[in-house]
Amino acid sequence: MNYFELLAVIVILCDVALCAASRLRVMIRAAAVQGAALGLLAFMKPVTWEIVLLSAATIAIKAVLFPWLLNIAREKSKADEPAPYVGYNFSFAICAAMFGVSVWLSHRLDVATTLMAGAFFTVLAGFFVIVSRKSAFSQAIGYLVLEGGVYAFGMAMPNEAPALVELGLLLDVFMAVFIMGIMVYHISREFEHADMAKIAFLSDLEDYD
Amino acid sequence: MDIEMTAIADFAAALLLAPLLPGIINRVKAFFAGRRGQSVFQLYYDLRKLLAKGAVYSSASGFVFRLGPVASLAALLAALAVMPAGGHGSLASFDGDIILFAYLLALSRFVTVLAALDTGSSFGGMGASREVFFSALAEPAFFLSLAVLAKKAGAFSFNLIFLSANPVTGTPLLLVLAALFIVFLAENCRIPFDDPNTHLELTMIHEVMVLDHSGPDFALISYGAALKMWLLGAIVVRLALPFGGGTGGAQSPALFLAGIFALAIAAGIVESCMARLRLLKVPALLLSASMLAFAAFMVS
Amino acid sequence: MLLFTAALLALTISAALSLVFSKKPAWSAFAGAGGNVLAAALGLAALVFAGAKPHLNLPWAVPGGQFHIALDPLSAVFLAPMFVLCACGALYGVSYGGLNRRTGTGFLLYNLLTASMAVVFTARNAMLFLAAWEIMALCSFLLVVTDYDNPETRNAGWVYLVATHIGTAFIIALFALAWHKCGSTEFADFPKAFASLPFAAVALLSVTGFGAKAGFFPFHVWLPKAHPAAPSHVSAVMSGIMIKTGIYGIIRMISFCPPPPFWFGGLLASIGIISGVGGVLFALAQRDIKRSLAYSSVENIGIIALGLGMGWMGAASGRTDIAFIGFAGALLHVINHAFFKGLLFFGAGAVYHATGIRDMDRLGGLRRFMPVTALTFLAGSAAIAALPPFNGFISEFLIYSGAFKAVVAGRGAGFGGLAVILGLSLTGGLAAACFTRAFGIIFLGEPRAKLAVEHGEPPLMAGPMVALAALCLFIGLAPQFAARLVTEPALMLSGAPYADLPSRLQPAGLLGCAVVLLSLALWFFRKRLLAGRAVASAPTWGCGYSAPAASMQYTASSFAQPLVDFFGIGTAKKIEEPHGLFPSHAMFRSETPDIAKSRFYRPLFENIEQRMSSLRVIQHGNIHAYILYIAAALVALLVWTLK
Amino acid sequence: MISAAILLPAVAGAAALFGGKALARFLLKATACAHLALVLYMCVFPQRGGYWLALDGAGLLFLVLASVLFAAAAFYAMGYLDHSAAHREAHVLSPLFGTEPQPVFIAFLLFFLASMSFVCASRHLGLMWVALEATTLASVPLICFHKTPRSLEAAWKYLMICSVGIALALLGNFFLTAAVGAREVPLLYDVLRQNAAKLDPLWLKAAFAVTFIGYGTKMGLAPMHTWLPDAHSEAPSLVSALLSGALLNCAFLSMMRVNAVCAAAGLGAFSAKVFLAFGLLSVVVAAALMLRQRDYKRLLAYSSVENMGIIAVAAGAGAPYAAMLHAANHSFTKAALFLLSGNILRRFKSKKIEDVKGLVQALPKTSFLWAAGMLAILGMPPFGIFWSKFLTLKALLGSGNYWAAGLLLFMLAAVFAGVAHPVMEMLRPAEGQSAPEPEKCIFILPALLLGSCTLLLGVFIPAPVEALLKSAAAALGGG
Repeated sequence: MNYFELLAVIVILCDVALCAASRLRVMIRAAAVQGAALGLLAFMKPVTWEIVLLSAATIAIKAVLFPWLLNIAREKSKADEPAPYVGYNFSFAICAAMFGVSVWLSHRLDVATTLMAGAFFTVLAGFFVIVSRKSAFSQAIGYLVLEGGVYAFGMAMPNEAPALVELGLLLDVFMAVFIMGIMVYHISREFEHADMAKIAFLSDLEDYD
Repeated sequence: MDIEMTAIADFAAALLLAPLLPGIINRVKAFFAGRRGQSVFQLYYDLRKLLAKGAVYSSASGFVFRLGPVASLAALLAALAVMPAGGHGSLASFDGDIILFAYLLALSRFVTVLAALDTGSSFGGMGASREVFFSALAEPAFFLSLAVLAKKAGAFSFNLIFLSANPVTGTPLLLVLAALFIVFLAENCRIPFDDPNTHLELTMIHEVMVLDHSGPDFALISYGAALKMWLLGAIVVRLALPFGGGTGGAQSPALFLAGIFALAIAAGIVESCMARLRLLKVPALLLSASMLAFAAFMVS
Repeated sequence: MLLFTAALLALTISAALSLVFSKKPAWSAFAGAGGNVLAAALGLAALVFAGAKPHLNLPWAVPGGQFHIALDPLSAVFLAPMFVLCACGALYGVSYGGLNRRTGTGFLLYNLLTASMAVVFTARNAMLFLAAWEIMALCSFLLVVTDYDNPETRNAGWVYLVATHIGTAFIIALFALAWHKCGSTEFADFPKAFASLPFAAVALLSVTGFGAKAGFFPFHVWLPKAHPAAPSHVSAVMSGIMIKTGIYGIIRMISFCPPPPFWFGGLLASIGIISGVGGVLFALAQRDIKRSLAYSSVENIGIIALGLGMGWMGAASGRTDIAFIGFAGALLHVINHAFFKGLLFFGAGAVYHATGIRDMDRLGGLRRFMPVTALTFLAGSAAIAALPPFNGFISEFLIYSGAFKAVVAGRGAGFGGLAVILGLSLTGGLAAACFTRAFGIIFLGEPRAKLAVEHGEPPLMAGPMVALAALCLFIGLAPQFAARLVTEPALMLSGAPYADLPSRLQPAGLLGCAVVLLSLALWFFRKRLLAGRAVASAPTWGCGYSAPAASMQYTASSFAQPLVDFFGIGTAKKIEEPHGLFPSHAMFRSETPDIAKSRFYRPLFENIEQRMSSLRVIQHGNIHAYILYIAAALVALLVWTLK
Repeated sequence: MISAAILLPAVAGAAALFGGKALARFLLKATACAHLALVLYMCVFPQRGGYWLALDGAGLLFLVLASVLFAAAAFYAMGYLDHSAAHREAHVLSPLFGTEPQPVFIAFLLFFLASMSFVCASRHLGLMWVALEATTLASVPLICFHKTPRSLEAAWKYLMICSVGIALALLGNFFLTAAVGAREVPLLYDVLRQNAAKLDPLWLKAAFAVTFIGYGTKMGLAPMHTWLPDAHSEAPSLVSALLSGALLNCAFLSMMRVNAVCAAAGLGAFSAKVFLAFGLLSVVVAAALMLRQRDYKRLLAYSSVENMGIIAVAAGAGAPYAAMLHAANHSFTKAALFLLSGNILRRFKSKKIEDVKGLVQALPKTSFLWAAGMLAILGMPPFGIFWSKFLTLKALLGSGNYWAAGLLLFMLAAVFAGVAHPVMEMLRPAEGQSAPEPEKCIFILPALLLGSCTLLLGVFIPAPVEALLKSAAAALGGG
């Protein structure tokens, strides 16, 4: 049970917490912990100063900056969290199913390490959060988790990507969630709520004569 | 075209004797009705009287009304030139003259109908509409019969058909004759289709179209009608009598004249025994003519 | 070939000039019409003095494109009437359209239409053909919607644009197949491509694609909507020439194929019968003059199809002489129809220009006001009803002769010949009915409604009409000249060794002269008879009815009622019976919607639209579902990939 | 030189962000012209590619398209910004930056151009992914410039759906590295194509599938197209012109890069089938949604989905030249149409087709260009799209899938019928129409220039353009 196994398990546990969390604050804290764990995972590779720099940046962005930004946006919008499409208990069952699928998938692709299973599970969890939660905040967090999953998958690959690409990747994720935060702030101010299920004005559905 | 003297003689004979046919038909009807009836040459007297009279033209009519009778007679004369009406060859004979013959009859009908419409009266319109309706249905029957003749004779010109080596015989002959006889009655507006001497305009077809013509115009029209009867009668006669008999030689004119007068008598008999068909039943009769011709085509 | 390119240049330059002068309508009219007439002269000269193998081949940097045009006898048959009719149409259009701000664009489009049709008839490269084809469709669409204000015209324009577009889709598929098979877009290489393609595919694609433009019965729906909407000189050119591009397309494509089997001739003949009889029946049932003329174009296209069908049936059964006569009849009818249909549309245009009414039931007695139009319309009606002294009879006479020769030949071709005879005779009878009605109701009798008509027609309208009427009479009386134009292409198509067409038509022409001479003789005989006598004029005999009124005359719908009801083509009747002792108001109105549209196209398209708009539900606006779509697509694709 | 094409707009954007309104406007015009000049220079003198950045035929073609469109949009923006500033106070991100909205808008426009150039020039697939993600982020603030509720919703959907799609594409990239396996083969495009045979086919197919879905979302192929009609119809017209004209092409470019790797590894048949299936699905869905569409900007957006479907079909039918020609034609025509729709929206204040009456009297020049543009987008011959549709059909029929060709023709006819009717309704005359106000040439000229480009491609394709298209096709033709 070396440290990296532990970190992978932490990532998986955070996903479960995310899927089952009912309040936004819990989800933000879970995402922060997962960000930190992913940052530390960077040390799996042979340690060079680029790796150190990268993991420090990851931890700084995912564990510190995002939670702070999302909390500010959340307080300003004073929006209450609408009930998700899928009940909290039922989402536990879905979590289990998703974990089963990701383990089966990692065996099927004969890369059966816990990190690989964890990566697939995080990607699926990210999808689940985006699709099942109605509030724009949770969708932003869902995207963050999805991104983390893909990043973890990258970590699990034998050959490491060049540093420039990793940096670019991180910058993009940062910009994405940064703009999402601002957008959520404006939506909650404009619509007095951030419930994306109610905001569906752009549609071709009105019946024609 | 080497026009032998006999062809010209036949043409002249046709011109002279055509007005006799209506006279014979009226005489036969009178005989059946127990009356003495007017003289056979009555039409000649009428023509002479009319040609000597002035004319009254309706204020509503115009140039087409005056052109009607003239063009109609001209077309019939041209049709006569194509038809071997005297028992020998015709004045002009070429491949497809049967088509020209049919369309010359159509031309004379076309200008008569327009003349009727020019009078501006509802009766003229009524006659024109019915005439056009019945002739549209008679046309296919006539062409199908011509097709039968052409198929048998192996050629599509009147001379070659009538003088051909193997004329139409047996059942196809009967069927084609029946069809052509119905077309003869329809085109000349005889009893089953139209009553020539009725007084009720609402029932007339041909008569109401020529209602407004007077003087020389009416003379031309009546002479044209007689000529048309001669033309269509000639086809029926040349088919019915056993001419040529494979030798393709000339037939005696006397036999032909006897044949055509016999046809006139037959028409008179039919007219005396039948009443006019209801207007809606007439198309059925015309369609039956087409069926007969089609059956003949199948059989031969 | 130089003359022909000069003609094309004259057209395009005059088109540009008429646009440039659009501020001064008189100048643009002069430039446009003058350019068209000059081009016609040059074009006809090009046809007469065509060199040995005249063709022009310029590079054109478009994928597979090559500006390659050539003149051959088949194109000449279509080009000759085009130049004549377009020139007459240009002159007619000057006074019909009047001089206003639309004259400039009107002539721009008209000359471009003429030029594109000329290129369509001479194109030897698939890309050039398609480009000219679509420009022709675009120009004619823009001309159809000239009167953009009334919604009916817009709807007609829309139906026309969609119909031509669907038709062109089939042609594009045909050319794409051919290009793929023979690797080049030159028509010269197409025989190689069509040899390896199944004949049924090529035949069906070309008959559907070009048939939609020609107006064969099931595809004709746009024709009676578009032609009446267009200005008269445009509908004359559309009916006279543009629908012939469809016929030209079929002939050209089938000439590239190996000799077609018998069933193809049968197919065309049956299309001909359906189009012929159907077209003339609906022409009879219409009250609008131009709609009636448009339907009669469908009928005449049916007659041309009958001729072509006869030709291919003859060729398939080895009788090249029958084939020759069939093709000659069809090609001659292409020329004749261009002239008399153009004449009739000009007449209808003159009536509309003078009275502003197109509904025949409210016209009548116009011969007093418009003698020249009446006379020429009479000539046109006689010609279209195929009556002897005129040209319509000559081409139908040829098709009949072909059919009779087939009957004489017996066996398979015999039944084909019989069917052609049946179709032609029925169509001939009905056409006579239709056009006695049209001429009689419009020009004869008394005006059925108060018409504010000024006397006489502008010279620029009367001139083309008289010219076309004279042309119809000339071809009718002396058919040997037109026969010479048609002999070569018919020989090429039928493969007959040699045939003397002029001598076959000579007697028909002579007897036509006989009829004319006899009529003149009888006319003078009658005039001499009446010279000395009393000629009075009195009101028409109304069987003693005290107050005959003009509205009691037979109207167009009552004239056609017996025939239309006998054939039963879905006429909707609205009747308000008079009731009460002193009935005040009674009304009878009959309307005949197009049977193909109301029974086949409308339900079909509504069904398709219903089914397709049910797909709209996927765009409902909920973001969660949208992301589920992505997940579903991903899973589906992965499963399909990794299976 | 290539990196200059990317850095120039980026730096200008940053400067504009913190400079005043006047400086920002000047920077926009200057950068647009400079970028265009730079790109044309690179066309004439091909540049030697570096490790990270190089311009092959396809990259150059799409860079030229992006640059030309950006220049047109930039000049249109001059008039647009005066108009919108005077009419509507808009501040999206201003509270954070405390500056006028216009500089922010111009800054993000320039960032958008920079990111698109980055996509065209990047050799490394991972770097290309980063660039494409950057284009999304740069374009989100542009969409909700006017901060109406509908544009905010559109922007959020655009951001959310595209980010999820792009994340999948990243997953695809990592699948690609898995396909490379232990060997030290960097994800460089040319290197990958050279030793494509050595890649593990299973992972490569999985990588292609995932990247196809990812980049397909950005390209607007059905069923991932749902964001496109909302984003393109709610964005300001010059932004939707850039989105439709340039951005979709970049997504198509990245997809074709991965496709080329697959083709080099012998999986061409498999990828062609995927392209064909999704292409046809897009044409069908777009046709269904265009029938009886009541909003003319959404109509144009769905037409983009349809044309992207046609481009995918062309790529799937093995005719890269047709795909390139169609992409070029579509970019010019669609951009011109969106700019014109901006004029119509400004005059009639409504996107509903039935509210637009008497367009001919109100805006004579715009209505003429609008009609011509519509005819062009529907594929009438004098315009270029007719030829590319013809080539696509030829390729389809040639490769033997007749059913696909039949379905495509049927759908194109349905679209033609569906679009021709509302356009004719918009041009119908209206009684009591006020006198036509003078149309400023700044609003007409860009659309006119773009329209004449597609007319040029329709009438006569000049030799240099032909060469560029051929080299682009060859670069992506792959094996």
